[in-house]
Amino acid sequence: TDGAHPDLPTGLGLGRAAAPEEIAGWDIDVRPDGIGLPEGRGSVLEGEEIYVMQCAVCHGDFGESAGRWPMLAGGSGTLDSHDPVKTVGSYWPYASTLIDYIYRAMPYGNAQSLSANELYAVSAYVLYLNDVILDEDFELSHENYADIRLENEANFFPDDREAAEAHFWREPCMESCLPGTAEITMRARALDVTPEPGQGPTVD
Amino acid sequence: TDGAHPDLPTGLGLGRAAAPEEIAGWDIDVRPDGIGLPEGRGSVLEGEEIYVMQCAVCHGDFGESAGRWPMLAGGSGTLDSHDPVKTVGSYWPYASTLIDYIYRAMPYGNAQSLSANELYAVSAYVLYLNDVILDEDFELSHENYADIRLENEANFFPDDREAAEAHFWREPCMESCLPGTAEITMRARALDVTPEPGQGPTVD
Amino acid sequence: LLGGKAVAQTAAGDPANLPPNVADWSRYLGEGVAVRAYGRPSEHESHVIRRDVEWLTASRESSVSFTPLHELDGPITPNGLCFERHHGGIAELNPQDYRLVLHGLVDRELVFTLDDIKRMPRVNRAHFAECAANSGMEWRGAQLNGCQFTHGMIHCVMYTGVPLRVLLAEAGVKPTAKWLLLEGADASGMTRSLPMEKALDDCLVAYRMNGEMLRPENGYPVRMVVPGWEANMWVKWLRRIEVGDEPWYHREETSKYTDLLENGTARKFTFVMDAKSVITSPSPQAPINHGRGFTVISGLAWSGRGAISGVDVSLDGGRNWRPARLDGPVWGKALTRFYYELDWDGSPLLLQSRARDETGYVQPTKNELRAVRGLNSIYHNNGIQTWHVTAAGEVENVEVS
Amino acid sequence: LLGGKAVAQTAAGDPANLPPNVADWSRYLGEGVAVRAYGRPSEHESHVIRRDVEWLTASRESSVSFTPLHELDGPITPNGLCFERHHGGIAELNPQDYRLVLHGLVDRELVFTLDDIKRMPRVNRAHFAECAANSGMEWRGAQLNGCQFTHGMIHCVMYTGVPLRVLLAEAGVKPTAKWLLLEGADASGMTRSLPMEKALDDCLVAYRMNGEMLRPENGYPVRMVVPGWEANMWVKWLRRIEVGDEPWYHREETSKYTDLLENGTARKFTFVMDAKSVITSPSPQAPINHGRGFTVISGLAWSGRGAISGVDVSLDGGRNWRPARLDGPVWGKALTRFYYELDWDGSPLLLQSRARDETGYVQPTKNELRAVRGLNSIYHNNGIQTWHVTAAGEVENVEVS
Ligand code: HEC
Ligand code: HEC
Ligand SMILES: [Ca+2]
Ligand SMILES: [Ca+2]
Ligand SMILES: [Ca+2]
Ligand SMILES: [Ca+2]
Ligand SMILES: [Ca+2]
Ligand SMILES: [Ca+2]
Ligand SMILES: [Co+2]
Ligand SMILES: [Co+2]
Repeated sequence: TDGAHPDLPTGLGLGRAAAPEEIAGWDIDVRPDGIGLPEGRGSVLEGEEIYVMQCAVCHGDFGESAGRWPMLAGGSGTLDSHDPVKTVGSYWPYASTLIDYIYRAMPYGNAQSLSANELYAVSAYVLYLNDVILDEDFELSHENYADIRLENEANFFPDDREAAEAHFWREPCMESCLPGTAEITMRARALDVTPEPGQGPTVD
Repeated sequence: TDGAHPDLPTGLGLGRAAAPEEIAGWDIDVRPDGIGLPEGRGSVLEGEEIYVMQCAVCHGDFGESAGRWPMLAGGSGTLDSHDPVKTVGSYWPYASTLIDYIYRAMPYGNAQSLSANELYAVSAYVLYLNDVILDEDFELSHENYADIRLENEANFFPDDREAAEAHFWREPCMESCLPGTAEITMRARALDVTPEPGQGPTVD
Repeated sequence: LLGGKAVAQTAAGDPANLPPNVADWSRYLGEGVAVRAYGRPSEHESHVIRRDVEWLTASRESSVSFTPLHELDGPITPNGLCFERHHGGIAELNPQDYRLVLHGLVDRELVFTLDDIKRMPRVNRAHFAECAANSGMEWRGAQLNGCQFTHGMIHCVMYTGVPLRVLLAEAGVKPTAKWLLLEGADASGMTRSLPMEKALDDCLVAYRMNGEMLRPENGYPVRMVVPGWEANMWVKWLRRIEVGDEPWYHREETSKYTDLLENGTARKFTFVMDAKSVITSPSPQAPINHGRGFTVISGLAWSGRGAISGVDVSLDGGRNWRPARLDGPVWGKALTRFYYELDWDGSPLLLQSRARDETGYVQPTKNELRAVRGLNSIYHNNGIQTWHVTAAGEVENVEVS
Repeated sequence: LLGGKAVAQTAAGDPANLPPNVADWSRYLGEGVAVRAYGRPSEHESHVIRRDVEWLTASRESSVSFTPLHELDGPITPNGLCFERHHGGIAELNPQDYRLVLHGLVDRELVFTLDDIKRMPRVNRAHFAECAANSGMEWRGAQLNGCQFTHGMIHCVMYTGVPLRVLLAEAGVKPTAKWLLLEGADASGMTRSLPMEKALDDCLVAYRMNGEMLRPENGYPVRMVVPGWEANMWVKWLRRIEVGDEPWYHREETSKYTDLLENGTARKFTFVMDAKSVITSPSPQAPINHGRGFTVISGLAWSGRGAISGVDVSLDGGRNWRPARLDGPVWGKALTRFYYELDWDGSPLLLQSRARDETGYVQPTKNELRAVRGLNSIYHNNGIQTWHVTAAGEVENVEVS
């Protein structure tokens, strides 16, 4: 009576049919293949206006971040360095993610407020800040979405810990497991000392 | 790792020695054999004065109870009736219980405030109200405590459910376990209807 | 689909928040982290509370407030809803001033601070604590209309505590020792006598419930835990343990907590809580609002003698029984959750549950109990509970033939 | 006696309350029952709270507050102290307006009210919920001085919920369905893709924690529970489940919760939480105040792959190990409490614990992890934690060779 769930009754007839128009108002997700994209269009220049008014205060005029808010652009080619910078352009695999996320979560404090056209415009602008879109006259829409490809798309692979970390499945060593006496190599930070910006750990 | 407790270390050397004078201040219990009785004495008449001042407001001038507070006297011979009345005199097995309880818990709101002499006096008075002590000049003390016997002492016996209720250990009946159709024989009381005094259930 | 189409959903709801509309909580930032340094339930759950029944006792300081069983599920009681049973109100101890004196027939008379106790080896065990007076109001018939009131002097939490035997070993128990006196620091100076065999078995000197320190109303900072035995023995605000050779026959084990039989004699030392169960939903405070069709009958079962081995449910006032499904952990001397899934056809029901424990004990009917104990034993009413469910889904506490 | 006489007890305490004196709480009536209709901890426990670290995030609405692990014991986390991790603050849903939309590659697209969900068959299971970012601040070395901060993005409660497979069966899943999208109703519109196989295994649509309804900060009224997998997938304030044939690659499973390796590639879909443990006492916030002698080393272990099979403790920074004692329930994909009882001779210690799970996995050192993953993978830091204990009993978060 613990562990695996028992076989439970099905075909209960609970819930009621959801009408398509009900679903449509919540069905806001966008997939990498473009399914779910709303109908609409917006240019980089139109996006700049929106970005300046609604986004730059936190993300910086060039997506470089303001204060402690997140960075949106930059870091291309840094992923294999000691200090990788992960942004929309340097790290994200798909542009659909950007369009989906901006709509459901941004601007922070007024989510799901952008129209479809505004969404395409400001997404285009963020891609422009990331040098994914180069032409400021470019107009992004549900029709040309598939043309947008991000540089890091191919660099994700599924969890391989069971193979790559197979050596963690092992007999536990009980004696003389490491050489010599243990030496302390690092000590903790005092919690009430605020680190310099960019110096301390952060929560992701 | 559930169920029975594991063998745990002992001889830990925790806690410190308790000095006898420390213990004495908290060692207030009285046993039926008289061990623990404080030194002191008090008469029924002295007890009446204390009782009138500190106890009667709740327990009634004659221990008959005031309002909803408990009864202290009465009910002798009623234990095998439909409405048994259980008081100090009709039900309690030992007078030590009375002396112990009054000191540790009464008066309600000022526990452990009676001196040893006051304790014997008011205990004597409660016993007088219960016709256990008949002479109003009687003086109860640690010396004559053993003379006090209560009428119900012999009528307690240890838990015999495993024998007297052995028939509850049985194969569970699953079908036709009671005759005929079930009829409702009683329905609940509405909770927001306050019953007449003495009419409703109480919590013991 | 069972029994026809699904019933129309609960009415109401603000259309502005329902699909396809987007609620404000999906747009605007909510409260940040650590604003609630110690959390509390949603305001929408403010009806889920302990309740007392004012006229049951003379004063609130010697009284009970009941666990809202009808509003809970699973085997664990959340800390804020554990029933209270006080005899002198809540003692609010300062932990710095907490002391436990252990003396009497021991080699070393000791006093412990809370830090000493928290330093000791400990275990974690979930146990029910049921007052022997639970359901006591129901001896003479169906009385209180709700399982919170008929059965709510019970809770089950995960205790952290020191096995009493460890504490006693620190003092060194003398061979003549047979009984302990447990004494509380509250205004009632609560005392109970505990047999040595039980003390050395599974008793805990406990200080945590579900991970955090005991609540003041549950004995903060230290209480005794006496698994499977009546909760009055689980002395709260524990200040003293005396080791002796005889029971003390104090007020709570003579005037109270003895079970008067019809012939005027009374059982003493009725420590163990017999196997018992109750259906918590449906119940008078939890009527069936959804109409016919799929219905989960949910309840709790427990035994002071060990683990629950099974629970049966009857729909016809005890004529016929079907086994219910035990769910989640089945611990010894703890609450066990059971379910019975039913396609309700809307006809009136006389619902009952019947617990069976690992010793082979089967929960008796109230009539069977009364036949042995009469009507005035007050305590240990573990009789089968009947709920009458009407076609409208209303539920009432009843007794049946 | 071990190691010499017992150390002197904690100083202080008001003599008026200490034996032989009788405290006021033993004389005067305390508060009555049901005054606290919903209970709260003693004021003397007001230091036991969730805490955040202000400079760790840009705002409190997208941030974390940590479970005070050093102040708890046993396997269960009490509801008021369960860590928070929000991305748009707490969504305060009105249960009347709660709806769960289930649509996509199903035979029947459905919407459920809360009453519908509470009507369904359910189970009770205790599971840990650990954010994959737990200990993430510690990848580059010892950073935060306290287990509340290094390991406090974790809790373990008894959930009551409907198996997700039951809900999916109501809708009828089409054969082409391979993934679900879970979406929350909070201001971040949190989404995660869930593989169908896991959905049909042990996921729960949960609404209770330790018996009562979920707290607002933990997803009231409904959240997903994905046993053993990273807590970000346990979408709170669950409003929608879409059944599809491909993962959605949304922001939390691309920008976040992917694990960057040294060569610039990144693991995606790293769902399961590897076996892990931490000593909660002694720890930086819980120094050894009692000096030499009997000392209990206490901690927690858990694995997303099943049950903990054992925990080992080292006193010398991982050179030599001894098995600890598992205590209380050992559930799969839940917190397990362990203890190691020690006669401390007062010499400095480099304390470590190492979890082992039923699959044979043994918790690695941070160096072993970094050798595989580099320094920038952020998530899934399940490396062995080292605490340096000084002769004075102070404890510090360190790394060792
Ligand atoms: C008041 C501050 C604020 C404003 C205004 C704001 N954002 Fe954000 N944005 C944030 C925060 C905070 C996050 C990270 C949230 C989290 O991780 O939970 C974020 C995250 C993002 C991300 C994801 C970054 C990543 O690497 O994962 C994008 C893209 C983004 N914002 C775009 C926008 C756009 C476009 C606008 C304007 C339409 C906007 N933001 C307005 C605060 C802001
Ligand atoms: C303000 C009310 C009040 C006052 C004053 C008071 N009592 Fe009580 N007494 C109670 C209550 C209430 C109880 C029951 C407490 C419980 O069961 O927890 C009780 C119980 C008792 C009992 C036990 C009765 C039984 O059958 O178990 C005795 C004996 C007693 N009181 C004696 C005294 C004496 C002697 C005094 C005065 C020195 C006194 N009381 C003053 C309220 C009061
Ligand atoms: Ca969709
Ligand atoms: Ca540019
Ligand atoms: Ca004594
Ligand atoms: Ca008389
Ligand atoms: Ca009253
Ligand atoms: Ca901040
Ligand atoms: Co009893
Ligand atoms: Co992951």
